[in-house]
Amino acid sequence: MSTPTVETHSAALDAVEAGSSDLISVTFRIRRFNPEEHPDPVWVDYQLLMDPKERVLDALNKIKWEQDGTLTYRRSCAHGICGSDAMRINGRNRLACKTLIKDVNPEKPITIEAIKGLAVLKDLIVDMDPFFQAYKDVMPFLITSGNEPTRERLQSQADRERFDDTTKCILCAACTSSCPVFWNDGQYFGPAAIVNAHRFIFDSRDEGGEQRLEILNDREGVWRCRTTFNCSEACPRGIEVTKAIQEVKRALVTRRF
Amino acid sequence: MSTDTNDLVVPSLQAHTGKGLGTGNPADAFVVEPARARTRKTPRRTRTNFEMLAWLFMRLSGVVLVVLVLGHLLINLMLDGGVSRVSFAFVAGRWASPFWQGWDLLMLWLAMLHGANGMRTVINDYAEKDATRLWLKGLLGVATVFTVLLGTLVIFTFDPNI
Amino acid sequence: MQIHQYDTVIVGAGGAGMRAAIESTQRSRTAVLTKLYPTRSHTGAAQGGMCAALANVEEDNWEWHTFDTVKGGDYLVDQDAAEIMCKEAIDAVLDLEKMGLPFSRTDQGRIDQRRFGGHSRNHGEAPVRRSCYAADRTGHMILQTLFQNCVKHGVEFFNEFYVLDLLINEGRTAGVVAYELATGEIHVFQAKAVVFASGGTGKMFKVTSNAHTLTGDGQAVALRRGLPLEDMEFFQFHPTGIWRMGILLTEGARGEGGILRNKDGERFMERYAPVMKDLASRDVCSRAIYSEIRAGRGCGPDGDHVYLDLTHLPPEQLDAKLPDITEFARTYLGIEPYTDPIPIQPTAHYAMGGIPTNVEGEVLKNNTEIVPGLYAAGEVACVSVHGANRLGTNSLLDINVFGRRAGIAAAEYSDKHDFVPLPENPGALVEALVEGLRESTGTESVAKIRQELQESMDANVSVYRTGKTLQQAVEDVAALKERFKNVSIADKGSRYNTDLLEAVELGNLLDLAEVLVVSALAREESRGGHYREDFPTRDDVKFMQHTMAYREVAEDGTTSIRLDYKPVVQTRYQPMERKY
Amino acid sequence: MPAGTLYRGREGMWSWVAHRVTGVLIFFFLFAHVLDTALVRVSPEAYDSVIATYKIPLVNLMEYGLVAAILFHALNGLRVVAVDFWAKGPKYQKQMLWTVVGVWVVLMAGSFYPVLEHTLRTWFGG
Ligand SMILES: Cc1cc2nc3c(=O)[nH]c(=O)nc-3n(C[C@H](O)[C@H](O)[C@H](O)COP(=O)(O)OP(=O)(O)OC[C@H]3O[C@@H](n4cnc5c(N)ncnc54)[C@H](O)[C@@H]3O)c2cc1C
Ligand code: HEM
Ligand code: SF4
Ligand code: F3S
Ligand code: FES
Repeated sequence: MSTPTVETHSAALDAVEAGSSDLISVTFRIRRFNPEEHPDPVWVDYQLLMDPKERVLDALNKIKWEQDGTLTYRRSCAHGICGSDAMRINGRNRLACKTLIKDVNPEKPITIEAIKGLAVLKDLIVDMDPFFQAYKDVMPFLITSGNEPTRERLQSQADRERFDDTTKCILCAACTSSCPVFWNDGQYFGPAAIVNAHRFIFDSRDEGGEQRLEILNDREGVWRCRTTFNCSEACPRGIEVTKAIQEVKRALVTRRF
Repeated sequence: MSTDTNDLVVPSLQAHTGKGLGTGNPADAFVVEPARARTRKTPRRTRTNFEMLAWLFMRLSGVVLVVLVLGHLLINLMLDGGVSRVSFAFVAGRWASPFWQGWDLLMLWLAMLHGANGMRTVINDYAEKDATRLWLKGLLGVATVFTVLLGTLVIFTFDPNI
Repeated sequence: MQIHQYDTVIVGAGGAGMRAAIESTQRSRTAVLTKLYPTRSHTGAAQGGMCAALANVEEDNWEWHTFDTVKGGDYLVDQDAAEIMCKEAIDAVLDLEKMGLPFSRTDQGRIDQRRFGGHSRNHGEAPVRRSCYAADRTGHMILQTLFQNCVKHGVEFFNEFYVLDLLINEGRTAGVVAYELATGEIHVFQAKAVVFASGGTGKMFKVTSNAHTLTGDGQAVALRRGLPLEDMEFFQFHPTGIWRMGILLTEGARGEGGILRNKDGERFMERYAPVMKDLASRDVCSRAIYSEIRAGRGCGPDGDHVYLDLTHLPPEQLDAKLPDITEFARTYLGIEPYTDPIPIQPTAHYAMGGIPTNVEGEVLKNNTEIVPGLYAAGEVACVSVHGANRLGTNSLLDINVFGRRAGIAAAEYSDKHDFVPLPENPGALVEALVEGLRESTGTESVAKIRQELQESMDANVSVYRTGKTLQQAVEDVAALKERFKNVSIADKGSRYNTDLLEAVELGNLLDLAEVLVVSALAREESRGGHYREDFPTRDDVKFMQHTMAYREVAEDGTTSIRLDYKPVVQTRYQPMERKY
Repeated sequence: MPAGTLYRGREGMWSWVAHRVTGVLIFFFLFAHVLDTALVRVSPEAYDSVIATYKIPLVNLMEYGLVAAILFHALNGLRVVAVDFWAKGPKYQKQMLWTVVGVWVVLMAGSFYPVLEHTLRTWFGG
């Protein structure tokens, strides 16, 4: 068991351990908005010395802590599991805490702005209420009938696997706010709500599938999706969002799930 | 695109001094576009399968249209001489056969309905106000019905001997 | 200022808060105040699992679980509470499953279980499979499932409301005061019962697995209102945080067969814990790691870390059981855990101490008396089921068992009692706090003070402590508290003023750090997570008791920490030497 | 829309934009095309005179554009159908898109002469 592994180091590990102290100069171009001060948004440039292996969130923190305390954004876990900090980085939705500076071309100014389609309240903070309303509208909880069993409900590994992908959702809204249909029509349920409906529709223990399908059969439901795949590209949890939507559509057509 | 924002940038010193940003900066003209918010009233259940049927129709008609439209293009635009040979006589020759009559009729109906439904989607996506939406869809409906009827009439009542 | 009235108010919407809310909403008019959207709470970061003696895969029972918990806590555990927790663990897991939690399954379709540090069969014979899990996303699934059920029961949330004060009138709970982030408005919530479930305090350390938002607000508020804090010197350092970043790599990784290695590739835990090896309890592993580093067997150019080696595990197993943590290694380190060991170091992880409560979740105001109407549960509280060192998976258990109990108890209390009148000018303290910060023209920066606090804590109050380092920390914290009086903020606005709240949170961290270091300095023994190199053995004669720290305000307004002690509840288990 | 706030979508989004634009384009053309064809009911001369305009090089070029639009819309439409009905569709959407583009290029090259024959002859004789 105790075979030494140190000899098998890859270059990647060596590089990590050597630790890079080569700081590079990066410009962050942030779209700021504070209606208390000015009715319109502006772009503001910030110059920083950063280690390219740091996160974009580290850069925002650095700006807030060292240059401009008024910069406002949401963050909590700093490692991609709480869903607080979805924002548009170089034009694409990402989590700031899951995006390393080296991966977004620090040679040019890195643009940062709020996600699209939800009202911006201040700087990078948007109104999340419509997003959560859509989530609530799909009845995102286990629906069962009959008496509760004394022990756990049984579920085979295959049945558990069936909806594994969509249980990963952290409700960050990166998908919904990347969807062209949602930008144009905030009434559309949006991919995140559909993902969370999928989570239950395909759970073998759940009996509310019919109702949820009926909700998504609505004219603001799954049929509005134009398979543009922005949601799948944006999802920081790697959920195959478009696939989940497709499965819900097919379940509606065949009424089998 | 997010690349060229150079001329829209204010230096960070200027920003958020607490005195506002009335800098004459072109960026000041931006507005933050709020989405039409979901309200408690939503979802308005439609309780019909209309959207699903429309969606299915788009796919089915699309597949059939591939044959019909591409065949049509091939014959009219490409095969021996292409458009140069299209004329009244050419049309007359084709519509003499019920096969081509059927072909064109089916193509007309499918394409118009497919296209009209597609346009309906587009209107739904972009019309901001309910009223505009209604007007545009009304217009679309009238134009579609008119075109389909006119086209049908032409195919059926075509008289090669006028 | 707005005034609201609810029967029950719950502060915090993490696992403990939402578990309480589900119970309380069905019994009383309940409001949940939370500074984050519920699903942003740090319960979602928990990875490894939640232990319960379900015996789904091998023989097990709750008594063994209790023993492990007591032993893991180095006998500082209140054994009555541990018994309750381990007994109710089984229903707690089954309840979650019935609420829809997608646990990983066995071949028979039952909830699967895996090994976890410190959990053993038959009082320490061998590791046992007791941890119920959903891949390495157990906390995420718990948080989501609880939120889903809150949606189902129509729980009323006040999102992004920061509770900054607790109102006690006539010796009874009257409500809380909150600051609304969106508007800067101050809201008073009058309530018959209040449940604190506001989570941990990890942000006083630099290398930590905790979120930016874990700033101990609940503990600080209670302390300021004259309530004691229990056992704050016991802070857990998790052995496997990503080197320098502190991001957690679950103990489940070792439960699946992962191995700790030093620079020679040696499986060094064999020397420190011959039976449990890599699955010894966390304090033991963390100390072992630092011992290796000190002995010059650390890895890397500076020899300041060791490896968590998963390379001998089949990639399919990693993908199925540890998908998230392998992705962390790829994202943040750029290395491939299939083929490379992961550089790790101990990371500040969990506060064993907190607001003292009894097993119903009622908050104690001294060793024996409670504050009527006030409850606490989760990491903010100290029941104490974790004693001097929490076993892995026992916190998710704690939040579910005691969150539920507190929710029921609070709702029943508010059913039987009337509102206590609000004290005069209820928002005054918070207004003064907020306005003071907003108008301050000081020169100190929040970020700078916080950074110095974190650096001092990491250097002086970490896995190894001595009288000297703790004294240093006491002085550092005192100096920083002094400087904090002169702090100023850049954002003077009222809309989403996170700048202001970071300052408030730093104030809380400073107060709690003071309690922590003062309590630690006084505890001249080594027990669980608190290891004094100058007192390397456990001293059951003098210190088999809980620390109770009170904040005293002198006539001239200066404050100090007064320490008192509370006996440990022992039922079945007599203290023994702890070996793994 | 203000600069810098456009979304940098990837293949999926741009193919949808193209699909939508071509769809609308074709719809308007079809509308016009039915109207002009209806002239066969009026008189052969009227019809032939409209058809003559189709033979003007500029219009003929536009026809080539129309073919381009229809071909793209049709091929991509098949891709969309595959994405919707084939379980692996979403996974291979990018590959399918590049296939669509490939086939489209080939067909466009193949139809260059046949469609533009009239114009080419007018311009270059032969
Ligand atoms: C990375 C990581 C992994 C872990 N893994 C495990 C594991 O595998 N097994 C295990 O048993 N335990 C684990 N733990 C420990 C366990 O997850 C936590 O102790 C537990 O989730 C705490 O839950 P909580 O409900 O008390 O607090 P949290 O989930 O932290 O929630 C705190 C809540 O309080 C709110 N709040 C805070 N302050 C205020 C305020 N001033 N006003 C209003 N609201 C406020 C927040 O908004 C939040 O909703 C882990 C911890 C970490 C950090
Ligand atoms: C030639 C074969 C064709 C195929 C395979 C095809 C296929 C499709 C499909 C599958 C869609 C649905 C796209 C979606 O829901 O995201 C669609 C949309 C559309 N089609 Fe077609 N189509 C064809 C021909 C036509 C024709 C002839 C017209 C015009 C009359 C047309 C106009 C439209 C329009 C306007 C849309 C809506 C675009 C949108 O919503 O983005 N299509 N087509
Ligand atoms: S599906 Fe992905 S992108 Fe969408 S909310 Fe969930 S985690 Fe975020
Ligand atoms: S981005 Fe939107 S259109 Fe469909 S594939 Fe995703 S929901
Ligand atoms: S801060 Fe939690 S997801 Fe980024």
